[in-house]
Amino acid sequence: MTKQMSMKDAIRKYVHDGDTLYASGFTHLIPFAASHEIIRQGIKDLVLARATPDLIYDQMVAAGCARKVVFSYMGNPGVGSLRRVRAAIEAGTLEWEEYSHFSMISRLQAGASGLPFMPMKATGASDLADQNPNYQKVTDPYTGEAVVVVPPLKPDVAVVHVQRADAEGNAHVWGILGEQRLAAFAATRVILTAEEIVDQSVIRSDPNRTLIPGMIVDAVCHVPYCAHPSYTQGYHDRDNQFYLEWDQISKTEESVGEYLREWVYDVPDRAAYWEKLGPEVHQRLTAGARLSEPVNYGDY
Amino acid sequence: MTKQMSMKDAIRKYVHDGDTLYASGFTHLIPFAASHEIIRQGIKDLVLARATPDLIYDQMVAAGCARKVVFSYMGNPGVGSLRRVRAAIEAGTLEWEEYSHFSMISRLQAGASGLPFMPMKATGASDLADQNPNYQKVTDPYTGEAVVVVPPLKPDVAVVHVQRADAEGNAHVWGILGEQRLAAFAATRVILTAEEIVDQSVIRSDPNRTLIPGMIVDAVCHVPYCAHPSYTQGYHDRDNQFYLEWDQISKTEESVGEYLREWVYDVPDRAAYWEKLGPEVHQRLTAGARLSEPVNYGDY
Amino acid sequence: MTDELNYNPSELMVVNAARLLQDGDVVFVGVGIPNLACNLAMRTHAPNLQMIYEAGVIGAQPSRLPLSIGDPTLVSGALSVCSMYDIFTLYLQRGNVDVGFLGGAQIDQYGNINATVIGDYPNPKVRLPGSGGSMEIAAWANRCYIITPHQKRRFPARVDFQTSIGFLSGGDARKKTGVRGAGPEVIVTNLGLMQPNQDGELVLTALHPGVSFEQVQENTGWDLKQSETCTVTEPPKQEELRILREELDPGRIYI
Amino acid sequence: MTDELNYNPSELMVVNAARLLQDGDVVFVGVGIPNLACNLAMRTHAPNLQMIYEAGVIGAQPSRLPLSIGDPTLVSGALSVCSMYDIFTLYLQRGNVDVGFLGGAQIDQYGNINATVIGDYPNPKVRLPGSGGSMEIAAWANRCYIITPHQKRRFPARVDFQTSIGFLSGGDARKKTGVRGAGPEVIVTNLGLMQPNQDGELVLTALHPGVSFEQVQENTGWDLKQSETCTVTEPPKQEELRILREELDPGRIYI
Repeated sequence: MTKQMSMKDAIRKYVHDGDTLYASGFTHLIPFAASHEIIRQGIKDLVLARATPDLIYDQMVAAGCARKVVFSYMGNPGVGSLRRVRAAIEAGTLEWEEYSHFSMISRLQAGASGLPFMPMKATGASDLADQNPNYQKVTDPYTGEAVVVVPPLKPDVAVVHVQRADAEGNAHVWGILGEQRLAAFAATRVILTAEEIVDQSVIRSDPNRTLIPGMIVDAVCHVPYCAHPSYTQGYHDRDNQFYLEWDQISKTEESVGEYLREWVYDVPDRAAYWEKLGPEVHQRLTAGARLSEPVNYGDY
Repeated sequence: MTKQMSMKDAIRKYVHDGDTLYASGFTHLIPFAASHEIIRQGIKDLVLARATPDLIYDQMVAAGCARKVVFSYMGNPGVGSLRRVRAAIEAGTLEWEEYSHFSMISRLQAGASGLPFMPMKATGASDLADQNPNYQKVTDPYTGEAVVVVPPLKPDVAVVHVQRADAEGNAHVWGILGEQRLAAFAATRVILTAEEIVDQSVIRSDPNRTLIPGMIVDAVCHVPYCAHPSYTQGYHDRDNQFYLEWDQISKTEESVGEYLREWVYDVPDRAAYWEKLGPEVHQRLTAGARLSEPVNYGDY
Repeated sequence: MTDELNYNPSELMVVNAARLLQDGDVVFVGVGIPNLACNLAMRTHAPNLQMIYEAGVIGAQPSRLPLSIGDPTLVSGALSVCSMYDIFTLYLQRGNVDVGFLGGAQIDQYGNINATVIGDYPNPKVRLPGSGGSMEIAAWANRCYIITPHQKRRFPARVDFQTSIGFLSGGDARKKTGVRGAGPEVIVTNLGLMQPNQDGELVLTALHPGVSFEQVQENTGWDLKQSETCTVTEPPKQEELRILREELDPGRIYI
Repeated sequence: MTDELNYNPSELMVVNAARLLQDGDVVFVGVGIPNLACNLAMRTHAPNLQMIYEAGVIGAQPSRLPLSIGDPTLVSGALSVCSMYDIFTLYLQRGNVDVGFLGGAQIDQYGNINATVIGDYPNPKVRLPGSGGSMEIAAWANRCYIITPHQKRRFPARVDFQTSIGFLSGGDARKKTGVRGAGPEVIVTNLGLMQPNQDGELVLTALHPGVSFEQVQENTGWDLKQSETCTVTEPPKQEELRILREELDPGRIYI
């Protein structure tokens, strides 16, 4: 059964004030189009969880959607500081909960696996654990040593962008996988955005590539270029120039306000956004072809 | 640097009396050629770990290679009983250590991840845990409830069969993945057998398909049809007829002895074994073509 | 009409099991009878049922009858294939599986299953295959079904070894363990259907056409209760039998 | 010969870091200076070095200079790509990583690193990016290197916050925590090299050409000891500089 709907409908139906949101994708496939729609719909009090808040949460925090961030690295990747989140934390207007990358991902692994916690080897570093009561210890019954554990993270809603999916939400993903699959399995509701909607026969031609099964997906949205200014492997490049520009834009509330007005509030959807970026950007972000060697599954 | 060598050399160099061996592959890619070479080399006192001992360990137990089996399902899949392992256990001549599938695989996950244990949700079933002291409990610090845990399994040597690999051991695998990748990462030494040795550019054309990296591999052996009578997806079919025949062969020590003489001891290697199977079997096990749709990684 | 005689015990069990499945169910399944039941349900009232195999295959579309749970025909054209650890964690333990099929050498009065040993564990009289995935399926699938021939030795009052649990000693014993699934819901045999009552005890809730309660009692190792609402199952329909015989198992391997 | 003047501080650090890497090393790396050091080593004495990125990329062969750890050029043509959970478990936690590169706003006398806050954690004066992967890299890579400009504010006697550990308070404090890796082995700065002594205290073990001990002490926040065997590093070679400038970073983005 098809789950295809517009991004507008998917956000309206599945993202609510106060939800814990995991917009997934580690540097790759970050679903900016979804965050822009959330900003446009004025959704409030969200708990924004992501290993790297990245520009996507910097914009949502600036737009007033968030009450709290949960993260493990708060930077503008390859550029520097994540100014809006940082300013809000330093000003005391935004709650936060902090982990290392591995403990953040372990929380998702526990959530996705239905486990009450995940163990981690000792790191010797205790300052963060002293500040965050979610870090606990259990005694290893085999050696008697203390083992650090973290509890499951189960977002209310995860947004996952993929290269290609069928209308039921069975999705092929390649390139950097990050924590995307775990976020989908850990979450209660899943909004899938896809660069291409394909016939199910394409998905079935390579079942090992299907990392997200339709059975856990609630909405399927066809959103080309959803990930800009991040990227979609094989479809378009990362807009490094914009990541640099954001470092300037995000310096003041005023310039962020202008950006949001021009590129979010005054733009109806991702198609209009992409169109507005114009041919120079389209040209600059084009990815040439470099195809995988096919494999034979065999006709049995 | 190439790690390619003959199966004979790989077994001689990396499998020793008393080792814990994990011949991996859940129903698929079972490396029978490696077990036959181990039998020919007269290696003794092995601890044979596999979720499903399958015919591969039935033959090794019959040949006197094993002191113990570690398993979670001891049957001839789709046929019935695994007669030689069962007879040895009932006669008290073979030690055993038993798990459920999930606890067996969780042990590999712990071993592969460098973790001291893996937790599992309660199953309510305690009879097996009462018999196997490796099942322990820890207290969930978040809820106070008891959680079952199992310790890591770290085999001395794992044998892993794959569809295609380069000479350094970077390997593409597709079809049923079972516990293969975990066995490789959990083991101290890894012998990789491959249906095809390909140029590294083939591997690099689809990095998401590379489940086993060369850095954990010790020996790479080019062994077409390594998995018969199990199968290699896309290369040849499962020999269901032989699984039925083994049910007869394995009824007596005599008929097993005859089988081992004819098909293991008197055969120098897998090429001769395959040749000896003859054209009728080759024909019957042929797999037609059913190719995956390629994906574009992009030329960046 | 002599329709009700025109089928064998295996067909009868497959048809009755298929009818328990709902459209949209995600079913953890093995080969043989449960696999046929799923495929029959998909071709009749449950087109959106999805099968999961413990080997890691989701949404298989086999073009021939699979002869083992690792048959390559289950992989070619499947929706997704993942590792065994993923299947047991992301799907089963996480709660994404609606239905599990179970089987074993013994099933007792409270739906507990023995697939491990007859006799003493350290010195077994008969060494059975062991749990495989059943310990976890019995605990974590939302609901479970058992399909088995009705024989006295298969239905003892207490199993020799609890490989996977039903309702343990009855009452709230199962609930107290904290397992997520609801436990065995229906036991389908060649004589009828058994279901747990409020106390978790298996009682007869349906007889197949032409079968008497006494016949079932004779083949059951405890004092079997009959539900007040005990019914007679509808015999297999010609269309169900046609699909089974012509489409699903024309070689009559399992039926 | 005026070779020793013909390079800038970044080039000096890259070259000295590259020389620490061994052929066959598996290196957990980020973009920027550490990435350049690895690529320089691969093009000189360590052709079999393998880079791992925390995003899940193994054996990248980028055809352009990567500008973020998630640059698509790292993926196309890589040996393997896996999930982040796999990278941190199967590779790093399991012990498959030889070398980790670390950095931070502060590094103290015992090699502990602060990348979290300046000031008080609940009410930070400066909120830094946080751990990312460095808490685990510092603990689990077999050995670690730190590359950083030598400034007094970067080298306080004690860090405000221990994001990732060096030798804690020194002595056997690190060993007692049970972490698997050996800890920071060399700190490469624009003035020289520091290494832990027996007690885990960072001492000066090499000066770059033309740098005096006093200069280093002035830029270090504790009473710096000089190793008895303190040497002077070999200046960058023309070939090393050529590779850096012409092949690896022709746009001079990091150097």
